[in-house]
Formats: sequence, structure tokens, C-alpha cells
Amino acid sequence: AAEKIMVYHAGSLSAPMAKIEALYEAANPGVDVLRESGGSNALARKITDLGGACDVFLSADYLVIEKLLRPAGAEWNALFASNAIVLMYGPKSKYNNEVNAKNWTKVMMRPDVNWGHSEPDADPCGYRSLLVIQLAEKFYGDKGLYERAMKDPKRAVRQKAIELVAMVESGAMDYAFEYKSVAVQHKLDYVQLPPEINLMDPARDKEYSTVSIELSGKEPGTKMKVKGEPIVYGLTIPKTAPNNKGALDFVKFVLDPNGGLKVFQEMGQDIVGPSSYGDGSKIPAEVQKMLKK
Amino acid sequence: MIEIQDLSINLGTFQLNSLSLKVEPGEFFMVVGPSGAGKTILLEAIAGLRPLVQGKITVAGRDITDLPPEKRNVALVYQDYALFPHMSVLHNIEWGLNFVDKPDKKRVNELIGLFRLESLLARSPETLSGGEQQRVSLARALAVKPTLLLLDEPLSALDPSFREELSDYLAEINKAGMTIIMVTHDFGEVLSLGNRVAVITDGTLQQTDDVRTVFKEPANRRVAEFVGMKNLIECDICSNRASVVDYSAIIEIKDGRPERKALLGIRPEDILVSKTCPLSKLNTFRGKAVSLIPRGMVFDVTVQTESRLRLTANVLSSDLVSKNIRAGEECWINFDPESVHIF
Amino acid sequence: MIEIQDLSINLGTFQLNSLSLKVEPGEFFMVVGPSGAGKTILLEAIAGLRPLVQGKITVAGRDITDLPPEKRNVALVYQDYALFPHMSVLHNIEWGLNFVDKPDKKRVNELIGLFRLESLLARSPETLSGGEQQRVSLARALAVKPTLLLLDEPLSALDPSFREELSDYLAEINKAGMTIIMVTHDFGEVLSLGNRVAVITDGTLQQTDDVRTVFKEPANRRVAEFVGMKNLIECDICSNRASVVDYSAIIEIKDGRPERKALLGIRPEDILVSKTCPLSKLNTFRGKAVSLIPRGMVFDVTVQTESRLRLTANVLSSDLVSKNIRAGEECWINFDPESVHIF
Amino acid sequence: MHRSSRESIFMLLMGSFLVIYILWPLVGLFVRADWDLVVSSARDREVTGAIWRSIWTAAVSTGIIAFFGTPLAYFLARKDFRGKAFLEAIIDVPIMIPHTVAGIAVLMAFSPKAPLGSLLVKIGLSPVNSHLGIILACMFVSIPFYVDAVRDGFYGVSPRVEKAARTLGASFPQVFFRISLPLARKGIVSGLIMSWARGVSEFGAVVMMAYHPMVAPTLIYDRFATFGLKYSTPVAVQLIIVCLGMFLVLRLVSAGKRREDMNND
Amino acid sequence: MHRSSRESIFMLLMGSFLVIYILWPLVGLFVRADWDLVVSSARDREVTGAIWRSIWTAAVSTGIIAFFGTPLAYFLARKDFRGKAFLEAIIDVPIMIPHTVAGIAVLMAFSPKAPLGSLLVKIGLSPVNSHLGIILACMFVSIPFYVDAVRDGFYGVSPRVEKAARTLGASFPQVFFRISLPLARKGIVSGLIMSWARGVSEFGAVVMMAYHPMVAPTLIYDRFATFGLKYSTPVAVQLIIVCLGMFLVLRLVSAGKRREDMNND
Ligand SMILES: Nc1ncnc2c1ncn2[C@@H]1O[C@H](COP(=O)(O)OP(=O)(O)OP(=O)(O)O)[C@@H](O)[C@H]1O
Ligand SMILES: Nc1ncnc2c1ncn2[C@@H]1O[C@H](COP(=O)(O)OP(=O)(O)OP(=O)(O)O)[C@@H](O)[C@H]1O
Ligand SMILES: [Mg+2]
Ligand SMILES: [Mg+2]
Repeated sequence: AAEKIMVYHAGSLSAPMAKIEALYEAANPGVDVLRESGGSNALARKITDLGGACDVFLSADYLVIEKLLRPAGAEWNALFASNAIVLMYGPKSKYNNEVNAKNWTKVMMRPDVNWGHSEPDADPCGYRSLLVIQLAEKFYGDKGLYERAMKDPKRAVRQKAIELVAMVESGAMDYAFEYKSVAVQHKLDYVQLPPEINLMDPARDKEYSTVSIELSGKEPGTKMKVKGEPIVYGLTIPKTAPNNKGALDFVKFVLDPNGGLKVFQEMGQDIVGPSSYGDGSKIPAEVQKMLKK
Repeated sequence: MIEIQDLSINLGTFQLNSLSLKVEPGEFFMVVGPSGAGKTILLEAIAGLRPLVQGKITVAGRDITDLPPEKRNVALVYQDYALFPHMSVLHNIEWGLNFVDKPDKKRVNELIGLFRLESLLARSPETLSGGEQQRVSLARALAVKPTLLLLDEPLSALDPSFREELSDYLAEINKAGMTIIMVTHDFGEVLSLGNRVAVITDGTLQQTDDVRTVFKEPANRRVAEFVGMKNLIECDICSNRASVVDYSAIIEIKDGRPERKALLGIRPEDILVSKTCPLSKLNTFRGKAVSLIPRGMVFDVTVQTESRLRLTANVLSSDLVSKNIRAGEECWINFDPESVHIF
Repeated sequence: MIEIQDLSINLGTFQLNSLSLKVEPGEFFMVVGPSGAGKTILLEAIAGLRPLVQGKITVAGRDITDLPPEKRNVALVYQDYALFPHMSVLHNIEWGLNFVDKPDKKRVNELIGLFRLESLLARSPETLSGGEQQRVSLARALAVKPTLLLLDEPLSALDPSFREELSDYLAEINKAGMTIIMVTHDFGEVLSLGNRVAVITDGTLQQTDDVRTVFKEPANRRVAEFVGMKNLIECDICSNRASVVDYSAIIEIKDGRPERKALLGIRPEDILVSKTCPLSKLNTFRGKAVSLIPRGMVFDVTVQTESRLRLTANVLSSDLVSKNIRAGEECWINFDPESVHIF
Repeated sequence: MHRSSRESIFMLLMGSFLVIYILWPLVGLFVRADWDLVVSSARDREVTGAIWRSIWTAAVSTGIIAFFGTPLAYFLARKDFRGKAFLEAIIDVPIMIPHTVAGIAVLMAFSPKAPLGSLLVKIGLSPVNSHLGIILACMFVSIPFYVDAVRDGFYGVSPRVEKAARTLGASFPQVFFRISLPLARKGIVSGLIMSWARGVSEFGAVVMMAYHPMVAPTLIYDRFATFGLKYSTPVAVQLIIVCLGMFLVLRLVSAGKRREDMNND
Repeated sequence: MHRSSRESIFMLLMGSFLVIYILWPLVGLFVRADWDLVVSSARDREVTGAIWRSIWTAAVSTGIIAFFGTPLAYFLARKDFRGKAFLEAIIDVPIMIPHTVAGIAVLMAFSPKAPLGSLLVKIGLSPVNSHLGIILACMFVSIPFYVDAVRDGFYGVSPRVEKAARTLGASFPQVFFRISLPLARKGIVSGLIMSWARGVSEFGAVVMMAYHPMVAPTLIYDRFATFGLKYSTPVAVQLIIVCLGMFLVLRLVSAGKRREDMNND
């Protein structure tokens, strides 16, 4: 039987990962890459709580690996790409002919406009959307924007990106905060937000961290504070990986500037690093070689 | 009461053919016919449960052809009872009262007593015996006091003494004014209860007449055979004599008639069988008893005469012994010219 | 053939009480009883379809009490036919042949002809008339040539001439060796077909006897009432005279008996009614015809004698006219001491 | 007697495979559940709220289906016509549509931009992110289960019995409500249970129409993704216990008192 | 005649609400679909493979359920006993369990770490990420639909007819297969359709056991996540067309030729 590499990845990476799979399989005949996409949190839970067989895990937020996998489930965490939050809209969205990077906050808050984002607790994209609004309040000097937005009855929270896309396509929602790569993949229009607020630029780390949000903690009822940070994707090989050798090889391909990283770039994401987050001592040597210090 | 004009029903392999019928108010009207003749379907049509191909049904001059069943005030007791399986016996019987202007609870109690259903009231119909189901079904229909009661073999599953009691009750309510149309296979019931009777065979109405007339003077061969006129003989008639075709026998008939070929019938109970030559010489034949078949209280005695006539007579079981008639032995038969029916 | 010992069945509100019965091979055995007596349940028990509380059933000496129904070689014709609704008439009839060693297709064709089912073969049972269903059900059971045939009112939905034909056929196959146990409400059938008869009332076997004996000499009052012995009189008996309790009448009986109180019964067909005083003075009473109720071919004539006896006699409808008997008028009754049954 | 019970035992043995197949994972769920959390979550407003919401939205959806679906089922059971098989096939389609697709299809039909959805919005109803949205999604996935079960129930009602009832003076609706409906009771109860339970369980389609207000499956998923299995299982366990109780009551009511006569047959 | 047809029309009108409720979103899906893609995806090996896999795994699961569930359904229809309502309630539980929970429960029961799962692994079967896993998940969610429908079907079979068959020389199994089963035909067909279709549609539970090999719902989800609605809808449309065809055949077969006698009643 063919060698199998099980890859769990965030839904927002579906398109690039499909391409990477094809490239990798072409380069390594006899290897079958099996991708499973879903919410980053849910996938991590599947690995930890349900014994899901996973060789490589790529998360939309490196913090998911930190929070849920390390140190029990995985030993290292490699950052490799960034993404931006955009305001996605579709052909049926109201005012889609006048919205732009300057007026989007006003358009969004118009009384006849539905907008939404994904669930902050379940999906990193969700809380990042809220942070973007907070940053926008400062950036545009629009006092009280965040509070008004939170109280806006037309705000809808959705579980995952998938449903936001479906809603925007069907016209049930006019605007949704979403990763840029997702908007690109689904060929939907989007408002490109200024780098000061779109959480894309790793260099603006400081600016982003001026805002924060309360999220659910480790168990229901508890809270924890999350600060604004650039959107950085992380990957790791879980300890339980059935095919560690194949996993290493695949990770190398993903981190190869002429391999995976190139694909991410083509599909609307920027490359970060690649570099190790936190304690990098357990990173296998082969992978270590591909990382920037 | 009810007048049916030109009623036709089509069920693919079976047709009821333009049947016309008139039942007088207060009449006890019987419907008989062979199995599969269309009796049940006729009752269903009257109740408004079968789509008609054509025809008109009027009650007291009012056209009810297109009236829904519940507006006809006609209750039908089905041959297979059609009880409501999810209700107790009592609720079955009382059910129709829900749709009646002035429900008569007293009557329900009377019916329960009369039909001896007291001990069954709480039971589910599925646990009842055949006869019990039949009684419940009849009581249920009577409870609503319909103006027209349609009964499809309503006493067939009852024992004789019960049947007698309920016959008497039906006769009584009929006297009290209820019009009844009843399908039955029991000629005893036809004779004892019925005013007039309709004979249906194969979807066609053959005869409607007074009950006794149908038995004595059936309209045609089919009816004759059906009502048990077993002796049917092809004859050449000339004045008041009929010579049996192909045989040498001559049969005397009552009135003079023009010469013609005809069918002639004699009911078996009208033929007397005796061991010795009877006094009357009219229609007296000597022969041999070829078979004796028990039919309850009577025997069917078939006699082959010397003139090669083959006639069947009914002899009371008790008479058979006292008259000393035995199979294979010689005997005499004799019948009145009055009892010879000519078609 | 079949011996039932001490059979008991419990259905909650109804019990069949330790019933014992023996049917000889080749016998045509009748079971009669009022509605709800337990006849159907008895047949089901014999067929192995009802759990027994106690009892033993042996066939030809072999204990079959715990044998499943299909191993008993007993076919049951249900009162409500129980045809297979998903099969054509033909498949219904042929169905049992699947489980028979040597299926006899020829017989199936014979049965179809005999039961006049030719034109119905492709039909679904749900579209059949009541009588048609009954014929199919009977043919289906006969097709498997059971060693014991259980019939539950198998002819009740048929017209008289068909019924006669099929009775003859049943008599014929019984003569050819098939043992038959048949439940019926038709005393005519009991008399003409049956060898012996069992009378059941309320789950209890009352009498098992030769068919004629049961009618003439019922075992007790319940059986007497059931078999239509309408004249039941409480008497003080002394030698060969019975003096009616409370009345002044004396009835002559056949043999001398010790002095005692007893019940005395006379069948209505054994009582002669005449307008004029009959020749015999034995058991002759003068009275008044108080009611004349038609019962098919006969009338129930109830006479109130001068000695205040009230007796019911059967008079042939034709005799009623010839003898000139009218309600309310004077008449004489007379009966043979032989026909007086003492319990 | 022993004979027939031997056969019953055989059938029960065969069937027990499936019963165990259902019970095994359920028992696993119950055993693994942290019962302190089950107890405490029983007091958690969010949990009880979501379970209650699941129950009533599925009940409303079942009610609407029953209102329109019962006549449809009767019609299908009583009439035969060209294209009936096609109609029945159409009715069954929602069973086989993947739930997400069902959700998308319903969302597209009822989105405020679509004709139907805008109509609803115009009369002041919001078809998405609302209880209405949950009900709309539940209805779509539940319809076939109700209609199929009830139609099969009506097949078992004898038209003769209905006719006899007509001749006793009852009109068509009276016969329908007092005879046909009660006689199809078993099928109707099965239909109600299936339709309602199917609505309670729905996640994929409901989540397309409304993540908030949260129904139980959404909450369970949310808890799973946010806090892990430890915190989602207690909610699931609670939902199962509540629904099991409701099933039990419904079955007991519908079984009625047939006990005695059945075992005698 | 017009009377009864007036009533039918009323019932059909009521029912058509539900039919339209089902058709509207479906038609929307079909209209929006890019038919060039539908046609080309009909030649896409991955699509046809996933659809075929959905069909056969659901069929195998239905087969197993039918094998064990038919005796169970018969038993439930014929016997009455203490605790029957409880047993029936247990059997219905999988209907109301959110699919993800169902998937988690089945996964935990059959994970290679659990006793049952390790047993399967020992005999060389892999319960996760395999066809077996898909079948195991489908079974769990489908059992109640089959058992309920078939049990209701058996309720309609007269015990008298079965008894009459016994006296004609047929043994219990012969009567069961030749009389009871064919007479419960409508219920069985409904049960088969529901159980099979439910299996085809399952995503939440199946995806827990096996994302790969991909069944149609997983593929549709994957396509949607990767390429968007434009590329997922054609797969859904194809799946619907194929299943609709299969329903049609099943219903036509089960309807038989009752046409004539029905409309005369
Ligand atoms: N739905 C139907 N389709 C075709 N033929 C039918 C249908 N219903 C009844 N028939 C036929 O119509 C004929 C008349 O049926 P009906 O029930 O009226 O007979 P019947 O005179 O009542 O007979 P019985 O005395 O046996 O009850 C029968 O031959 C029967 O087979
Ligand atoms: N399942 C049951 N539970 C309770 N009682 C029952 C059940 N089945 C039958 N019975 C009762 O048992 C008695 C005998 O029934 P059975 O059917 O044997 O009567 P039957 O003698 O055949 O009467 P019929 O001549 O009316 O057919 C009836 O009173 C009936 O109500
Ligand atoms: Mg009839
Ligand atoms: Mg009986």
C-alpha cells in the first residue's frame, strides 16, 4: 500500500494545501497525502481528545498549537505564513459599489446592512475580527465604534468561515470579516484593510498589541485575555503522528521556499519566517535547517 | 322511500348494469343473488360509498345521488362488520350518536340488552368472536335510528335461536316504520321477514317481486335455479298439456295456453312421493328413487320415472321412514297442475 | 383420529374449561354452540395456534400438544377467511402446495372448477365479495389435502344452491376418508352432513352425541334451548304421566319412571296442530292459536291450551292455509308420547 | 407456548445486536462523562437554555410538518396516480442530502435577498440568525421522516372502516379525525418522534441558518471546539437524558393498553 | 365522485406546501449550479468515486441493519412486555443525538484503543479512516429509522393471516419470509430508503470516523472549503440526481400494481 501522510489543516488553508498536496504527490510517487480540513481548534481537539491520527497539523493560529497541543501533544511549533483580515462581500451585498477602505466602518454600521464574523471562542478568525474593529476605532478616530458594533443587532456570529462564505454568497449577509486568502479562494470581493489594522504585518506587532479581548478560558465560565497579534500560521508534528518520517518530509516540502511557501504566496498570503516559536530545542534537525533564526 | 334509476357501476372485471328499483316506505326489502352478484356493491352505492358511472338515486322524491354518505341518514351494516378497532364495544355502539341531533342513550341501553352485549362492553372488537362482532355491528347501526337501514347478511354468523330473536326484533322495528333493505342467503329469512325481494345475478337485476311470488313464479331459468326450483323441464305446450321434449311424458298444466315451446318448473316441495299409487291420477308417475340426500330436516329424493323424467322432491325426514321410501326401490310421485310454473 | 383431553384455555374474560373430546378417523364431526361459546378457539387450539393452560391433544395415539401447527397436517378455514392479501387468488390456493411433499396440481384445478373461481384467479383477495373469499379460503385449505380439516362456518356466506353443492362435496371428501371438524350455525348442515356433534356453551362442553340424538334428546336445558326444543315444561313425574307444575294438565310419557320432579321437552315439529279434534286422544289439547310467526317454510304457531299450557308447534306454511289455522281462533294440538323428552 | 417463545428469543437475540450497537457507544459516553460537570451544567443557564431551545424549535417544526404533512400522508396512502412514485421520491430527497448542503440550500432560499426571504423580512420576520431560521432548517430535514411514517400508518387503516363511519353520520373530516387518525396512531407517533428527534439532532443545516441563538448541537460543538471533550460531553449526556425521557413518555402513551390481547394472539 | 375528489384536492393542497418547501431550495440549488461543471464533474473520478462510495457504504450498513433489525422489528411489533417502551426509546436515541456527538461516541467505542476497536484491529480490520469506519458510523445513525418503519409495517400484518399460513404447512420462518415480510413491504421499503438515505447524507459522524476515504458529503464539504460553492454544488447536484433515481426505482417496485383496486375503494 502507498505510504500515507495525514495532514490536518485549518479550513482557510484548504486551497493552498490542495495545491501543495498535488505538487508533493507528483514529486513523491507512492505517497498519498490525506488532507482533513476543519476549524483549527476542533482539529486540535480531535488530536488531543479523540486520538485522531495526524502526521502534520497546520493551524490558522500558532497559538492553538501553544494552547492545546504543547507540551502534551506536540514538542515544537513552527511559524510559516501570515494572513490578513479583510471585509468580504459579494455581488448581492448592499452598497458593494461604494464601499472602500475609507468608508467601510460607516457602510457596515448602516441600519440596513447585515454583517458578521465567526465565533471568537471557536475560531481564531473570530476574535481577530473583533480586534480589527478595535484597531479601526483607533485608526479612523471613530470613537465608540467597537461598542456600537458589538451592540449592533445586525451583527451575526457564525461558527466557521464556511458558513460566512455561504451567507455572503447567498446574500443573507452583506459583509463578513474573513481571512484574505479565503476571500481570494472563494472569488469574493473584499475591502483590503490598511496594514495598520489588518493584523497582517508582523512588523506592527507593537501597534496590534495595544488592543485586547476577553475570551473563554480553559473551562466554561472562566476568561482569558488575548492581545492583538499579527496573524501567523503555525505547524507542528504531533507526538502521536503515525508516520513521523513521512511527516518530516512533508513539513520540509511545506517550508521549502520553492515548494509550499511559494504556493501560499501565490494564493494571497505572506510568508513569515519560517521560524520557531517558543522553545525550539525539540525541532528535528532536518526542519531546523529550513527555519530562519 | 327510495328509488334507484338506471344505476351503473364499473369495477373493471365487474359491472352493475343499469339497475332500477323502488322500495316503498316501511318496506322490508330483500336482496338475494349468487355469491359475487353485486349485492354488497348495490348497498354501498345506495349508501353513497361507490362512485356511479350513471344513475340516479332519489329518497322521497329528493335526488341524493351526489349527497355525501353522512347526509343520507342511511346506516350500512357491513358483511365483515367493519368495527372500529381502536374503540371499546360500547364506544363502537355509541359512536354514531355523536352525529345525531337528539342522541337516544336509552335506546343504546336497550340494544345492548337485546343483543346481550353487557359483558363485552369494555372489550376491544379484535378480541370478539364472529357472532359477537356481528351483533356489535348491528347494534351500532341501529343506535343512530337511520331512516333507511342497509343490512348485508346481518345474521349469518349467529346461532339459530339468536338469529330468531334478532329477526323478530328487525321485524318489529320494521313494523315501527323503519325501511330496511337486507341482503341475505337464507331463504327462510327472505320468506319470514321480507315483503318484496330483488334477485340479482351477475350484476343484473333479474326479478323484483313479492317474496312468495319469486319462489313460486321465478321470472326466468336463472332465478328459478337460484331459488331452488330444481325441476326444470323443456316442453312443448299445447293447451293445458305439456309434452316433455324427447321423452314420452305428458305433464298437465293449469290453464290452457297457445302452442309453443316452453320451460316448465316444479318446486321439489310440491312433489309428493309415496310408496303406493296415489289416489289422484293427474301428474302421477311411477319410478325409482335413485338418490336420497339429507338436507337438514328434509331429504332431497330424486326419482327417475318410467317415462325417463328425472324429478327431485323434498320429503320430510320423518316421513321418509313412515312412508318407507328407500333408494333404489320403486315409488310414485305426484304433483298438482297448480304447482307447475311455466316460463 | 384426534383425542382432546382436559383442554383448558384462558383468555382473561373467557375460559375454555377442561374440554375432552374424541373424533374418530373419517368422521364428520360438528361443533355447535351460541355466539361466543368458544368454538373458534377450540379449532385454533386443535390447529396449535393457541397456547394451552393445560390439556393434551393426541392424533392417532401420538401426542401433538407441543407440535407446531405446520407439523400437524391440519388445515383451518377461518371464519373471516384470512386470505393472503398480497397474492392473487390462484397463488392463495396454490400456496400450501409449497410445503407438501407431492403437490397435486390437478386437484387444484379441480377445486378451482368446483368452486367456480376460474374468472377470479388473477384477482387480489381484497376485491372479492364475501362469498368469493369464503370459497377461496376453503379451496386453499382443501388443496393441501390435510388429514384433518377444521372448518369454521365455511359455507355461511354462500347462497343456498352453492352451499348445497359444496356440502355435497364436503360429504364426498369425507366419505373418501378425510376427517372433518366443522363449526356451523346451520342445523340443516349439522343434520345432513354430521355424524356426531358437540354442543359448547360458555366455554364448557355440554354434550357430544350422534347428531339426531342431540336434537331429540338434549342433555340439559341449555342444550335443549339451543337446539330449538322450544317447549320446556317443569313437571312432576309419576310412572308414565307427567303433571305440569302449577297447571292442571297431564302429559303422557313413553315409559314408566320413578316419581320425581323433572323437566320435559317437546320439539315444535313434533306437535301437530289441527282445526278439528284429532283421532288420537293421547296428549291432545284444545286451545287457541295466540301467535303465528313465519320462519321461512314453516310457521311457529303458539297455542295456549285450555289447561293453560303454552306450546309452540311448527306448521308448514302450505298446511297453515289448507288446515285453516288462524291467529286467535280455536285449534287442537296433539303429540306422541314418544316425542316427549325427559331430562 | 415454548415454541413461540423460542422464536421470540431468536428474534430478540438477532435484534439485541443492534440494541447493543446503540447502547455500547452511549454507555461509553455516559461512563466517560465527568458527572460533576453533568450536574453542574444542569444548572448552567446556557446549557439548559440551548437544550430547551432545541426541544421547542424542533417541536414547532414538527408541529408545522404535522399540520401540513398529515393530509399529504393520507393523500399518498389513499390515492394512486401517475407520478406518485416521483412525488414520493422528491419528498425523500432531504433525507439523503448532506446536512451542510441542505443548510446552504435552505439559506439560499430564505436569505433576505431571495424572494421568499425578503417576503419574510418585509412582514418583520428574520429568517436567519433567529429561532425562525432554526425552525426552517429543522423542517427541511424532518419532513420526509414524518410523511413516510404517517403514510405507512394510514396504509394500515381499512377504507371499509372509514366508510362504515361515514354511514353512521360522520362527515369526512370527522371520520378523519376520529377514525383514521387514531387508527394510524402508531405511525403518527413514530413520525412525530422521528421528525422531532431529527430536528433536535440537526447541526449542519441549522448552523447555516443560525449559529446564535444556540441550540444544543451547536452548543455541544462550540464547547468541544473551545473547551474540549470534557466540557462538551456533559451537555450531550444531558440532552440524551432529556430526550430519552420524552421518547419514553410518547411510546408509553401510544402503546396504550394493548398488552393483554397481543400476547394471547 | 366529485365529492371525494374535492377532499383529495384539499389534502393535496395542504400537502403541497411541504412539497414546495422541499422543492424550492432544491430547485434553487439546481438553477444556481454551473451545469458545465456538473457535466464535467460527472467524469471526475474523485466525484464519482465518492458518490459510489457513499452509495455502497450506506447500502452495506443498511444491509447489516436489515439483517439484524428485521427480526427485532418483528419482535417489537408482535410482543408486548415490561420495558418495551424503554427499549423502543433506546432504539430511537441515535436520531436525536447531534451527529458530531454520535461520531465521537462511535469513535470512542471503536477506536483502536478501546476494547472493541482493538479486537477489530487484531483481526486485521481498521475501524478508523476506512470503509469499515464509514459503515460503523452510518449504522449508528440509521438503525432507528429502519427499525421504526419496519416495526410499524409489521403492525399492519394480521396475525390471523400468519396463523392460517401455519396451518397450511408452512413453518415459522417460511411464514415470516413469504407472508409477513411481503405484507410489511411498504414499511420495509420506507425503512430501507430512510436508513440508506440517512447513511448517504451523514457527515458529522462519518467525518469523525473517517475523513478519508471520502464519501460524497465529505467531498462536498472539502470542495466547498477548498474551491467554494461553485465547485461543491455540482457534486451535490449529482448526488441528488443519482439518489432520486434510486428512490424512484424503489418506490415504483414497492408500489406494485395496486393502482386499480385502490381508486375504486
Ligand atoms: N374493487 C373491485 N375490483 C374489481 N372487482 C370487484 C371489486 N370489488 C368487488 N368486485 C367484484 O364485484 C362482484 C360483486 O361483488 P359484491 O361484493 O357486491 O358481491 P355480493 O353479491 O355481495 O356477493 P357475496 O354474496 O359473496 O357477498 C364480485 O365478483 C367481486 O369480485
Ligand atoms: N383475545 C381475547 N381476549 C379475550 N377474550 C377473547 C379473546 N378472543 C376471544 N375471546 C372471547 O372468547 C369467547 C369465545 O370466542 P370464539 O371466537 O371461540 O367464539 P365462537 O364460539 O367462535 O363464537 P361465534 O359463533 O360468534 O364465532 C368470546 O366471548 C370472545 O369474546
Ligand atoms: Mg356481499
Ligand atoms: Mg367463531
